[in-house]
Amino acid sequence: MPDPEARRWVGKRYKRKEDLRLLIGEGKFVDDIQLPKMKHAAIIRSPYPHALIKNIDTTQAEKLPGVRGILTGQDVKEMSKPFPCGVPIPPKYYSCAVDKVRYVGEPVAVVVADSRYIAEDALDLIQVDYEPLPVVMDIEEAAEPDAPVLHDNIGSNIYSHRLMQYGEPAKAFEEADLLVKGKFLFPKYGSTPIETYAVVASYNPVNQEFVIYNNYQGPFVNHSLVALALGIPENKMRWIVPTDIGGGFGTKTGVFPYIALIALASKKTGMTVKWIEDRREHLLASATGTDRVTYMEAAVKRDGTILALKDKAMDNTGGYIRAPEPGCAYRSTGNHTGAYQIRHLDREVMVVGTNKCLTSPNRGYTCQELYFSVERLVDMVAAQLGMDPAEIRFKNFIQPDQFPYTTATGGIYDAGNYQKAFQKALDIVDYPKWRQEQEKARQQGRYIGIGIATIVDPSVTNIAYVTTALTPEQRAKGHPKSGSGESMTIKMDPLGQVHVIACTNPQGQGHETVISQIVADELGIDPDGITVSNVVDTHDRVYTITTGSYSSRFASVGTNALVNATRKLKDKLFKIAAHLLEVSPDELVLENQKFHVKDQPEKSIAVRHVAGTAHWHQTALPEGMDVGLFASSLITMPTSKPPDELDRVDSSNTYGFCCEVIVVEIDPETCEIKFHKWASVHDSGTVLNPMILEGQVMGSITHGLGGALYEEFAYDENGQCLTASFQDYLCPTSMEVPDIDIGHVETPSPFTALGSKGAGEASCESVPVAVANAIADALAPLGVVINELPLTPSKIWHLIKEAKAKQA
Amino acid sequence: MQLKGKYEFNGTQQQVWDLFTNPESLAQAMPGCQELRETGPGKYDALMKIGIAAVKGTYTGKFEIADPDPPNRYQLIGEGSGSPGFVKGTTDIQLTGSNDKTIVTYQGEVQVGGLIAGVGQRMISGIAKMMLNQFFKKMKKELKASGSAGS
Amino acid sequence: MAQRQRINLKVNGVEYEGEVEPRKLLVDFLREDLELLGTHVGCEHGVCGACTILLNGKAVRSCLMLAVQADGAELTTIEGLAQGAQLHPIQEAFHEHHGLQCGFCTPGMLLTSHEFLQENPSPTREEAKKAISGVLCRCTGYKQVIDSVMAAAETMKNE
Amino acid sequence: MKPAAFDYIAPKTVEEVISLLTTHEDEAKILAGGQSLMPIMNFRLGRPGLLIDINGLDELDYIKQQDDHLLIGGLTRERTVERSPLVRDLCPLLSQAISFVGHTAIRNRGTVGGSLVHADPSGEIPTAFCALDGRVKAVGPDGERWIDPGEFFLTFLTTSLEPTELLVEVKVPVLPQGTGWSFMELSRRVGDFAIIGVATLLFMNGDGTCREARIALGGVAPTPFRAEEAEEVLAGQAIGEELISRAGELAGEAADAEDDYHASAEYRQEMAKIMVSRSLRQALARTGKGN
Repeated sequence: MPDPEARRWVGKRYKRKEDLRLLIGEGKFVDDIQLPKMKHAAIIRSPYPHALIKNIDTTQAEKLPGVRGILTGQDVKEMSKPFPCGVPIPPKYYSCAVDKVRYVGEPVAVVVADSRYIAEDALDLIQVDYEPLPVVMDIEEAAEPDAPVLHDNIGSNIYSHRLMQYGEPAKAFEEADLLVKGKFLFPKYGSTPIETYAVVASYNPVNQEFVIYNNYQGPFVNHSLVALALGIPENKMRWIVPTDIGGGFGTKTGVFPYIALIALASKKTGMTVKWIEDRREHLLASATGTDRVTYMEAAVKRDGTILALKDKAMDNTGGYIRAPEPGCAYRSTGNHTGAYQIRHLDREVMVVGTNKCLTSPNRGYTCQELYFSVERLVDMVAAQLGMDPAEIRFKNFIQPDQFPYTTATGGIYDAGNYQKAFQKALDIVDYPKWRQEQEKARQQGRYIGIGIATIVDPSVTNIAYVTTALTPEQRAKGHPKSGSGESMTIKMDPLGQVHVIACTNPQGQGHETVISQIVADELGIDPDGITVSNVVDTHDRVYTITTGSYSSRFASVGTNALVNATRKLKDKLFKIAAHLLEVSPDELVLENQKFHVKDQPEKSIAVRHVAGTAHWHQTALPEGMDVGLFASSLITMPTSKPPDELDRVDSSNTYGFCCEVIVVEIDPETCEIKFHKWASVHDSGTVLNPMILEGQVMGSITHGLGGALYEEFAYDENGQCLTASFQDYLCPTSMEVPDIDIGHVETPSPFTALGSKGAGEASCESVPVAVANAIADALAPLGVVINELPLTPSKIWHLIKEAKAKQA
Repeated sequence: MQLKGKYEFNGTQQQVWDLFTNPESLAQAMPGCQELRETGPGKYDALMKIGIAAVKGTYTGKFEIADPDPPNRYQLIGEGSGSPGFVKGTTDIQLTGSNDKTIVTYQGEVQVGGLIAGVGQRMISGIAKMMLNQFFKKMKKELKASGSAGS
Repeated sequence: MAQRQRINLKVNGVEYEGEVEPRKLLVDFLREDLELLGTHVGCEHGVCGACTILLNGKAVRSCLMLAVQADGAELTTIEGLAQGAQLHPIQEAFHEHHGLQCGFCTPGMLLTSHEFLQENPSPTREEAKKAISGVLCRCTGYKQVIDSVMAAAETMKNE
Repeated sequence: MKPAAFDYIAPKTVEEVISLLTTHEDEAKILAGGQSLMPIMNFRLGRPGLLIDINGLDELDYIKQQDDHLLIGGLTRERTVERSPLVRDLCPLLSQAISFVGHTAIRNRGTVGGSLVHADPSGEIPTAFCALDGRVKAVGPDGERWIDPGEFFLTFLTTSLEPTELLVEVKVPVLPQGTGWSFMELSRRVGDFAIIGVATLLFMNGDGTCREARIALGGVAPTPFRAEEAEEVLAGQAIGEELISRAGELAGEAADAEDDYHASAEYRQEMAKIMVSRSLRQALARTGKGN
């Protein structure tokens, strides 16, 4: 690692290159793509949560002038296969309902017409006869043997089920002085990026090749899965993601079925087809995080030491299950015990289906679900022991000298100083002062509460984790998976300018900017002069199966690949320069764009002459050396290994730390919540660009706040989604976000070239439970139990009322 | 969504029973009912035009007067659908008379689905109640009109 | 009536003439007919604010207006803020203070801020916060957006 | 989410509008600010056959004082009324209520007349209008008529305006010096539909007692309504904490709230009490007679 002091650009508040197109309306999003022969698609969707499709009559719609063709479920069944999915028995999940609908909003047919207006007119003319079936909406009921079954080929609504033991939980539970348990309900909430899903597909019947523009979050595994579903060679399906994606946060991994659907619509109609999801479609039927029911119990010593956890977590992936699920249940395996030294774990995992919308990762990918139970339970333990919730966390933290720390479940925590970061947060809010304030307030009948969450934020997914959905025996039979690789290519042109080719297709994280900063430091040049092209094009980009922007990969494995590629290029420059100066490379110094021999500044050659030689005078290069100047690196994190026979896996490859300390006051009459103070302290290793980091942190805090108080995909008991507009699905506006003090601690990661790691998801994992803990703390004297979200004033008011009734 | 209510009619239980089982008066009272066709004993097809604010829609539906126990109770089973969505419901209609006054109580479960359920949840239950009120008010008028009422 | 109607309007100082179906939304007219792709569609029911433009100087949702209604109007879209290579002070401020990430809501943020700063050249932070509350952003958490608006107010005052 | 096809016409005079309404009664729909109508049409919940765009009727865009009243043209934008110094000075309750409507861009387009005609039970303008005993002037085929306070809102999204009538003017009183006023609301987020909105007015006697109290609630019944029993306990009294909470109780009992996803009926009922009391306290403080 280069000496941090030597860095001119990394760690600086360098302004974003991306802004210069986005600020003037020159960004390139999928909806901005105009192609010849381009027609527009609209999708007819099921109004029923569970029903047989008896008949679809499209005759009237076909007659409508401007309609170019209609694709129904039957077409889809004939033209494609179900998507593969990493569970023992995958449901028959096509890009469109075939003979049965399983959630409100499920695609039933696609109309292609000259305009979206006409396409929607045609939807009105399509007659679909449904035969409604009984619905199942509750997670636990769905797992019951007598529940209505969604998929006959599975025979139950259980998509995935595993029992896992780590350490000796039974023994630990015997040794415990105290057992504390709770039931925790995490709601179905999501990302709702302001840009919805978008696909433009064209099919060439002669070379049988698809070209598909889309805003998927990478090639990732789904490029292969869609090719398999379409039954075509992978290289006959070219995906292009333009430079800009209007936010993703995990949800845009759910675009892939629509990529297949619109591709088929193009194939059937012979048109280039554009489909832009509208907001109602997005809220009904795109993808959400999973709702989860967790039963969790802690085995505790009287001194506050948490010996073991026993939990049963039930996730709900809705009407079907699709990649990257069942990741929801297994993605956080390595960090299941959070920031604590908990060596024993008894874990039951179940993924079920109900008649709800399907799922995808949502910023933090089920760590918010995990920590909602872990961090609530830690508070409950503290309460039972009469311990301060801050104290019990210090008691159980992993110690700074224990890193790299291997968790009971196989996670390898690279670095951290949890005590330091947490203490910083407590100092920022002046924790002792607020405990006193709380005492005073309680005597006046006011509800002040302090909420804490201290969590470990995993970044860089190891694709191997998903195979823990299979038993070790099942895994042994199949092909192992592992890795988290990313790719970067750097080149220097004949006049000595640097261009970087990336394929991380960010959704606003500023990779072009940070790439420029890093390369500038590595090569000692000015970042302004560096250009970066960062689009996905599966035909002309070099990438790996794990390439993309998800699980905060860029700052860890992305920077590793970039630094590696840049150093390869630098090494080649040194070799050429040395060859031209007839010295050995280690005699050379690179300074101010010149190579010169140590202690002989006059014996030098400018970098651009070296570059020029590589391109213009190719035979002057050292014998056997490739001509030109470029270098690529495709590397994975070394710890990205398959699960062992005990189901231990380093499910992510770097682990940051994040803590929230939040002071709230609840209006005793209206139950509205006011934030008095909020500290959010983060350790994501080396800070690459503090300005961008602050933006990422504020974004994830706000997204977490949405889950805590405002956002939910709500359904009635009959399976109707009640929140299909932005009037009812409530994203926080600027007015809902209080002032927040953000702090940072930098513990460089030994596993990454610059010591940096992911940062943009952490608070989305910690804020929901921290706010819940604050509200629980405020209402503790009333004995109110807080175990669900979002905590609306109406809900809190009823909880208080019930608690008071009990007390009376 | 659960719906229940109670209305007092100025008529004997038999008179009110006749009213509540008479398709003509039901058609008159049903908000926006354009036509009502008997398709079998106690079974009807209906065409309704309902407009609230700009939300106008034509709904085709059927309803049934099930297991009648004259003149005490019957079950009203109905469903209708139109471009804004669909409605399904089952309601118990109970009549209890004392001299020339009759209390009609209804208690039922109504499902609303489709477009309106997803984007209009804020007002659905209120509007459902409103339309029931309109229905019972009109039924009272019908009772008067039929001239059979005591008052 | 239902057949296409001729409309004349000025967008970013340029005269346009178009022929539209009455039902065509203004935002679709800007994007499809005038190829001004900077204005983004986010919800089509007036909540997210991404499609906010200036109609005769006033911020409006272009998804809640018909193109025919813009006949004779003067519009400003995000493409109309910068003078050639010279960014508008509000754009400069968003660049300086990282007031955007994915950039999708940014057109609405910029034009909303523009109207606000015309009406209120020296706002308090709380006023700026309220002013942008009609535009949803999922990336920034708004803090840096508010920083940007406040900074823009400063530079514009000293101009 | 694109509207279904419709005929469109943008008349220049009220007369034209009326004759169009008369000939196309059933199919026609007036397009004013469109901030409620356009979403309904984009969702295809509403599919009017003919859209009569009245945005060209400049004659209906005005705010003027006439003796002890303010006359507001039916097409006057909410934002114009909100920012009007005349309204702020003479009828601050109305400016205050409007400031709760959606967000600036919505109020720039939305009109006072449109909001009243849409008659959303939780609408801020309807609630304030109700407290102000406002009147509206409607023009129809048989000429114009004034619709009296309490006779305009019938039920959910329904007014006593005939399908052939156009709301052309809104009349609200000038509030005498020393009148206590307050508009408050609870909503999930700033700018959202009110879970409950409360508008209160306290007209005072010289001796500091309350001559007349007005309490209007929105969002807790099929229409905004006046809590008359609560008003009566305050009339003629020197208002204190006891009376205020009594009035709150009575207002709460008068509410007839419904459940929705955002708040239970029971919560709304309870909030009616609390918000009315809070609003009365604020209004009282504004009379300068608060203690």
